[in-house]
Amino acid sequence: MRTISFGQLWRRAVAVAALALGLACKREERRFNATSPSAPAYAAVTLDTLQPGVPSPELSVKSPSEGNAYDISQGKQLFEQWNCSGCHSHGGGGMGPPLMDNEWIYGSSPENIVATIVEGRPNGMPSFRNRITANQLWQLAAYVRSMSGLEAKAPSPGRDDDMQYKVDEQRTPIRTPRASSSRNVPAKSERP
Amino acid sequence: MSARPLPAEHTGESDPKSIESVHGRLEHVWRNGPGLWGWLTSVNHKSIALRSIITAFAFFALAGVEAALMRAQLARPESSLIGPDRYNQLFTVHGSTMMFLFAVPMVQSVALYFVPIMIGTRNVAFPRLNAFGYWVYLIGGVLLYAALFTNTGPDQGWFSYVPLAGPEFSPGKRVDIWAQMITFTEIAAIVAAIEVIVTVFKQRAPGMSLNRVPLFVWAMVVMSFMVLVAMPYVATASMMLAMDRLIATQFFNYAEGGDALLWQHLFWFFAHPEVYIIFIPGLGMVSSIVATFSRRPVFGYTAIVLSTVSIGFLSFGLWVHHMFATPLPQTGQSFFTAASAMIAIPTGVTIFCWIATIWSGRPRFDTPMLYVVGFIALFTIGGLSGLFLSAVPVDLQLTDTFFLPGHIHYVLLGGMVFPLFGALHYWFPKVTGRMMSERLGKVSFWLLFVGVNVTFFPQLLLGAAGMPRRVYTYLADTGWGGLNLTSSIGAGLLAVGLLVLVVNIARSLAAGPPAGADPWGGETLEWAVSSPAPDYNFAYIPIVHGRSALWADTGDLDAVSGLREDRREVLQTTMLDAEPDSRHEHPDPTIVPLLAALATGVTLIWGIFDPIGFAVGGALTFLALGAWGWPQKTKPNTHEIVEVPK
Amino acid sequence: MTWAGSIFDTAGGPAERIARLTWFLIIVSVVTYLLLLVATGIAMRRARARRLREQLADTGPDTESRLTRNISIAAIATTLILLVYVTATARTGKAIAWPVNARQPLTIEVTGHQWWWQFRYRDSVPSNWLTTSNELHIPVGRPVRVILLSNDVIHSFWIPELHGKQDLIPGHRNTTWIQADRPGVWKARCAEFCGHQHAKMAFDVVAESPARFNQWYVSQLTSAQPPTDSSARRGHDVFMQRTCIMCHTISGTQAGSSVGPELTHIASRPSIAAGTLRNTRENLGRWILNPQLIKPGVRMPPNAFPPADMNALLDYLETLK
Amino acid sequence: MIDRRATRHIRPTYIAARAAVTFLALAAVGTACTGGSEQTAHAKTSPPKTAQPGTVGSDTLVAKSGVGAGKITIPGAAPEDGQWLRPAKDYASTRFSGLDQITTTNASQLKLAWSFSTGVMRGQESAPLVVGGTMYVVTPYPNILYALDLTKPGAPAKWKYEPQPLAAAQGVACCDVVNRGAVFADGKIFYNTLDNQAVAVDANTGKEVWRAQLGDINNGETITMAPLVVKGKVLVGNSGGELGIRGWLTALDAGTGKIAWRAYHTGPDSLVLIGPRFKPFYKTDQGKDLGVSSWPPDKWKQGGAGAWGWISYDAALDLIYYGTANPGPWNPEQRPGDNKWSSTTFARDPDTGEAVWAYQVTPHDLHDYDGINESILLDLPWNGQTRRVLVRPERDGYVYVQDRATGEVLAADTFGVVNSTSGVNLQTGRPAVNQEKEPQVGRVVRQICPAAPGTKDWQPSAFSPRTGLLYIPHQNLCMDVESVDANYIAGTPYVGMNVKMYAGPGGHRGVFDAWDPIARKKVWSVTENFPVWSGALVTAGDVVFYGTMDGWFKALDARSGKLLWQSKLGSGIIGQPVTYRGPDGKQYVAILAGVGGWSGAIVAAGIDARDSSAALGFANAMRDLPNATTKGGTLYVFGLP
Repeated sequence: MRTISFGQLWRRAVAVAALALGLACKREERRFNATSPSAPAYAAVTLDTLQPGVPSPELSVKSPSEGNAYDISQGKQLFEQWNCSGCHSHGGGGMGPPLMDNEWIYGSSPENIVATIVEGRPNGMPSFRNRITANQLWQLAAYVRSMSGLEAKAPSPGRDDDMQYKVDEQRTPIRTPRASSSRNVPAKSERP
Repeated sequence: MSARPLPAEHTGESDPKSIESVHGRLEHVWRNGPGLWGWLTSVNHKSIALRSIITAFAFFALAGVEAALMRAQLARPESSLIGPDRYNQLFTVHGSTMMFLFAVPMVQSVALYFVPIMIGTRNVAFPRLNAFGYWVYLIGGVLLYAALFTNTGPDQGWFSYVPLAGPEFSPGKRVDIWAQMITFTEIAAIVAAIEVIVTVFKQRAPGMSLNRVPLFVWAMVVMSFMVLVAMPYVATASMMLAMDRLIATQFFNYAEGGDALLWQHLFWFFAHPEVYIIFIPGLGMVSSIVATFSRRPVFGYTAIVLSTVSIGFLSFGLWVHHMFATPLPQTGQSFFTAASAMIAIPTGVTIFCWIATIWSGRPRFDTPMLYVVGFIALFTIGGLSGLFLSAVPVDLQLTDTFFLPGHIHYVLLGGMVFPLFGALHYWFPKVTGRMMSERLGKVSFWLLFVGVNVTFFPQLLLGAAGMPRRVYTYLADTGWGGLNLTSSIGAGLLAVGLLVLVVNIARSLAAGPPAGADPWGGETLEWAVSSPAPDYNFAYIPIVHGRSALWADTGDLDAVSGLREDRREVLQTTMLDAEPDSRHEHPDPTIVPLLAALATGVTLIWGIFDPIGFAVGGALTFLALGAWGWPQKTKPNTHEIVEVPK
Repeated sequence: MTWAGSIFDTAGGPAERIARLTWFLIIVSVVTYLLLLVATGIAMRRARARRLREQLADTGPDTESRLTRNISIAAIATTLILLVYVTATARTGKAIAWPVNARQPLTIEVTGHQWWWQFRYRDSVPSNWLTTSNELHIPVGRPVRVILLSNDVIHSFWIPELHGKQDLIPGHRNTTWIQADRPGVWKARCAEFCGHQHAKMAFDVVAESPARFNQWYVSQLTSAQPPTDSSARRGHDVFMQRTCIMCHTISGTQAGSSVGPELTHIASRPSIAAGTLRNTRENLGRWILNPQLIKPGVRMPPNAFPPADMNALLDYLETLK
Repeated sequence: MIDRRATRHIRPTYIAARAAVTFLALAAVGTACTGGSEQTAHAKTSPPKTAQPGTVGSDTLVAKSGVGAGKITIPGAAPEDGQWLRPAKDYASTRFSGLDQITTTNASQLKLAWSFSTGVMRGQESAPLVVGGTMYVVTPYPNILYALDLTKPGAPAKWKYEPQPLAAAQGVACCDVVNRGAVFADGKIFYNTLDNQAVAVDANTGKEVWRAQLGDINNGETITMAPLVVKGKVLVGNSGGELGIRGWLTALDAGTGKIAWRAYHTGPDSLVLIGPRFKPFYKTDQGKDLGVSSWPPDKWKQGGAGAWGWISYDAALDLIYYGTANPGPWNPEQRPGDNKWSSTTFARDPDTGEAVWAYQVTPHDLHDYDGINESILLDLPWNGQTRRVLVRPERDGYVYVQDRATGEVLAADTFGVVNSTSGVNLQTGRPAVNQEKEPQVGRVVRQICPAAPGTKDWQPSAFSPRTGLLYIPHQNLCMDVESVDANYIAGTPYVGMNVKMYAGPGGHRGVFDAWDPIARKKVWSVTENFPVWSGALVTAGDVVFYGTMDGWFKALDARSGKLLWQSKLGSGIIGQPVTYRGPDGKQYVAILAGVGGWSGAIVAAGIDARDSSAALGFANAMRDLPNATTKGGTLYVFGLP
């Protein structure tokens, strides 16, 4: 019986599989040796969309941790261990505003979140300037975005080995961000 | 006494092409379709088994490359050849490939190739299920290696302990891909086990009662039953792990009442029988080789069969010796020391019987027999090093050190790979019709034998020296550099040995001397057919009168006639005494198994990324299996009398 | 300090008993293995002799019965050896169990983290509970009960010179015990795969006389004194105002986080980075500048401090005796 | 001859395949539809009850009043002057007013006299003061002080004083940026700001007299308590147990604002002002430097034990009584030992601050049971003789009756569902801790009652000598907890516990009890849907007032608990009701409405309750509060027509 040579079929299968999963490699990459510049390139970040004259084009500072599963999970561990969960709880808020809803007072893009962490905010957000390296800032920003579903599903974290206080980020539906005025927005009615 | 060849017309020697002759008609009915479509739709047990053997060897080679890379990294202390992340992927995929993509599929493929011929039937019991099993196995293997090549390989160890493998400490999809690969390979293993059991119990040649079944077939049946009992555990455990990671179930979340030890119990309850699933077929192969090359039936047939069965049962009672360092009650652990010691008795008896066979036989030490002696030498070191690990106090010092890889490789290389290479040299002529070169065979054997010892004995010593396992590097002042370098050199030797083996195979395929039906004068039925065996194996199903089918001194083999020649028919016999029972029509080549496998693949792979994948994939699989089970229009039924000469 | 620690250089009761059982098993294995090789050798030599004499395979009834007899003898011998083996194992197991009537045992809680060790010495008076990292001091001759805890993944606590390993499993409260019969400094290590830096997750074990142990214990209990000289004071500010404050504890100062190892008496420790580097100024500097080069994947980020700050920080850390 | 059985054409594969297909389909559909069911197996949120008025509890006896009615006297009781000079009304903290114009008969005609919006929409926990013709109101952050002229119709604001505290203080205020009120003494109004300042304002002109900075928000300290002025000293305590502060009580000279003395609640005896006069009643409270030896080394420096609750003063014994807050961090395994002096009741000399006795109510606190609740000073008949006692409905669920002079615990009886302890041993003074309910690191311990806010939190109870009953507004909550290792980073929370609260047995989350301190049991009890987070007020007219978190301000018959009158205010009520005689000689009742505090944080801070551990676990118990009330900040004054 005539068979096409097995090796040739095998090679083709591997090539196809590599292509299909090519995109996965960035998502699953473990970035270790990210040398940390002293100040991340968030300085050129604008907060408000209202700009005199013609608004200048959206400046996108690519966050290296965007969509990277390892970085987001590191961000989650740092969020717990550096007491962010003390004020923001696990996204529901407490002393600090909730982070899993779609109201963003100081911007929802990674660089805005990094700016908020570094500079601090007037109503009680401490400033972590010089206390957190740039790479960890991007990791924290990526995790904070995943709390309201702004990160892709696959790299977002699943449940953690603790009390199950909420649906994990992987299955949190995306909530399109909405700039909101200030803390005293009307109370959230019971979510369905 | 030499084997008595079947009468000419039985062996299909006369002109096979012509439609008039029996073989021409059977060949026309039983052959695979032409070209790629024929390849994809084939349901012939030999073509699927051969394809599966080649795939398993390919994965063996890939895992070998991974092992070589790991030994290169560990050759020198603090070497920066491979980083921790890549190294963790390498040792996880090496372990997973060897266990799930090489060992179990290989022994099952060898079973699926030779068991039907050895018991004198034309095809395996569920041919389409056989094809489905291969495709699912292939998809699982491709999935794992696609992940490894895109830097998404699993990195949590082939045993995947929770909580490291849990959702919190293994971000991303790496462990999910590993868990689904387990599900694929388990489906394939269970499917193959069902086929072997049903084939052996329902389609033996008339007269081959249970006490005349060849030892090789006994080993394969025991292995299949163990697969049926053990594999569902890991399939369940990997599904539980995938669910914990994807839809937040709490099986292993100790905070909400789950338990990390639950995974270890479930996994090792599967994994210990798994290493015996891999080792018992080795016994079968050694029995076949020892019998043929000692020119006498294996001594103590009943003893070996009972030992094999008792090993099968006992292997389910030992799993906790993998977990002696966990907080389990002391008395419970000593129970498992006793159980682990008990399993050494049947193993010992089997080895003593082989030595007795050689002792009272007239052995010819060709390459297969050399591999058997190599097996006895290496496997015994593995078994004895196992004694150290089943003694709780000593295990507390040696578990999770490099003593473990030493022990594993002595047992698995000694217990399975050496018998496998012996079987390769033994049955290569039957599969390809060409002899392998004895000279290259011996060279590759000695390279491999020395290579195993030089690679893995230092690892036993490293274990005693306190080197933990699964470390991507070690500090210079640990003093472990010398032994590691020796071990890496040994790995080089192994690589050269494997290369010589591959060269031997390639040269024999191209220009090996023709082998004829029975080059070694074996006792079992596969030597009664031509090499390679025709698609239908036997034109006339032989009747067996004794345990050594071909060495019985009656004249020509009696045979059963009367099976249809215009349709694919197989004779079914009763379970105990193999009395002819009924004729059963086998399905024609069909693409449906491939479609069902692809649907299963879509279900499981898409399910990793979105639970909706299970629903949609499930529907696809439903359709595919529906097509599989769709009743064919029955062909006109012509009854014919089937006489069997007394 | 060397990693000599093979399981045969014992320094404690349990390890010594295990080593004795190990030697017994080695002897039994070698003898069994030789017997087996001899049997196979004889079988092969007799077989070649028969082939030379062109005799047929000898399957006569008397050979069969003789072989059956030999095999049953071998099987019974195997069973006997295994019985001896199981009893020896059980006896050793009993011998290395926790001595119930131990006099005033020392109790230490060990918590495994991803890739470093935390030790907490218990005491009847809460203010004598000492917490240290990556360094375990024990008094010679006194049984030490070890409670094994983990909050992240499974690790394994193993000091080859003293006792077998025991796993630290999240959600379980595993215990083991060790006792040093002679003073010494050994390198203990994690023995269960726990992620990227499992390979470099070790700690130092220092067994010393009870007197020196108490002296060490008291000195470790004292908080860090505020630095006196200017460079150390500047190093203190760098520590308190840069990334270090987020992860490390120096009792006596504002730094109280236990994300990373506790550093109150880091200068008194033989090694740093969980037993990976010798505790020298140069190593400490290299480690702080970029830990990822030494232990890729470790949770400590690279810290690009300017040289002046780095030197001041090193001066400060060296005051933490 | 094989017998010619009909060749069976049944296809074994056909049957097996069909079974497999149906199984797979079922499995697929099954997994798909489970989707993300949120794990609320344990979050037993009670079905939101319709806001029907509180149902009177089952043990409504016909008894008109307590055993000691009329026989219990309040030490140092001054004649009723129709004013309200300090949140607790008198030094004995009885919140009993001698005015009797509003009686059980005419209470039903109460109607709104006037109202005033404070302009601040956070938790209004303070008590309005009435001095002469002026009412003084303090708002939550930014802590504005309003003076309202009662002589004019509609009580317009005369002046307002704005201390402008640091905005960042809001980031370290654990349980809403509240303030519990001011106090009037020698012509000045004293109160605290969130960023740890004590201010004195001239009562007439509203000019600042002095201002003293007492703590640092960078150490996590805030001040929310209402001060108390005793013998010319302003007593102020800090809060921040959840941020790793070191608790203290400071006395400032009322005239100059200089610090007279400061008593820390952890650390060596010299700083805790424990000296020769210190005679604690129980053995485990005796010993040297227990504030250091009962903590792991140096952990007392972040040991919490603030003093953000109520202070009482007994002029005869010349002792002030107050309690200290919970130890930090919540995770008990990080602080082995008794953790002295957290959750402790102190008796101190107001002039020197020297401790005379102390009783640690909850040694080695496991569940955040602060010991800051009010101690009501009474002289009541006990076993045949009149004992000078203090009665304190404690957060751990027991009503303690203690001898005021020695600290001996005479009685401790539960007034709510308690399973975290099984009784208080009166010989040793220590509660019998239920080991099953001890939090564990990494494992969820379930159904701990009472929850962290306790059976009664800060909301003050009231006592009427006429009925001899103690009126206790409190909650009925239980919780699941999981300890985690807390990391101390100054200025950030240092809690170490995941908490999830829910309604306790019975499904109702609030209770208003009338408790007889002599018979030591409830006389009548009213259940409410939401926790009763407002203070209580009882008057000589035998009317008792309290507010509910969904905005109902209620008046009940003090003897039988029957609802006399209620009015729906603009927002949930967590304030302290007061009553006074207006310039027109009529009796008025005033209450601040504005939901917030720890229980109302879900509304005040806009919490997203999909995270059931939000607001330290309270959000899970108050999921339906946003439907019942919105934020507010309005003062309501009611009077008879």
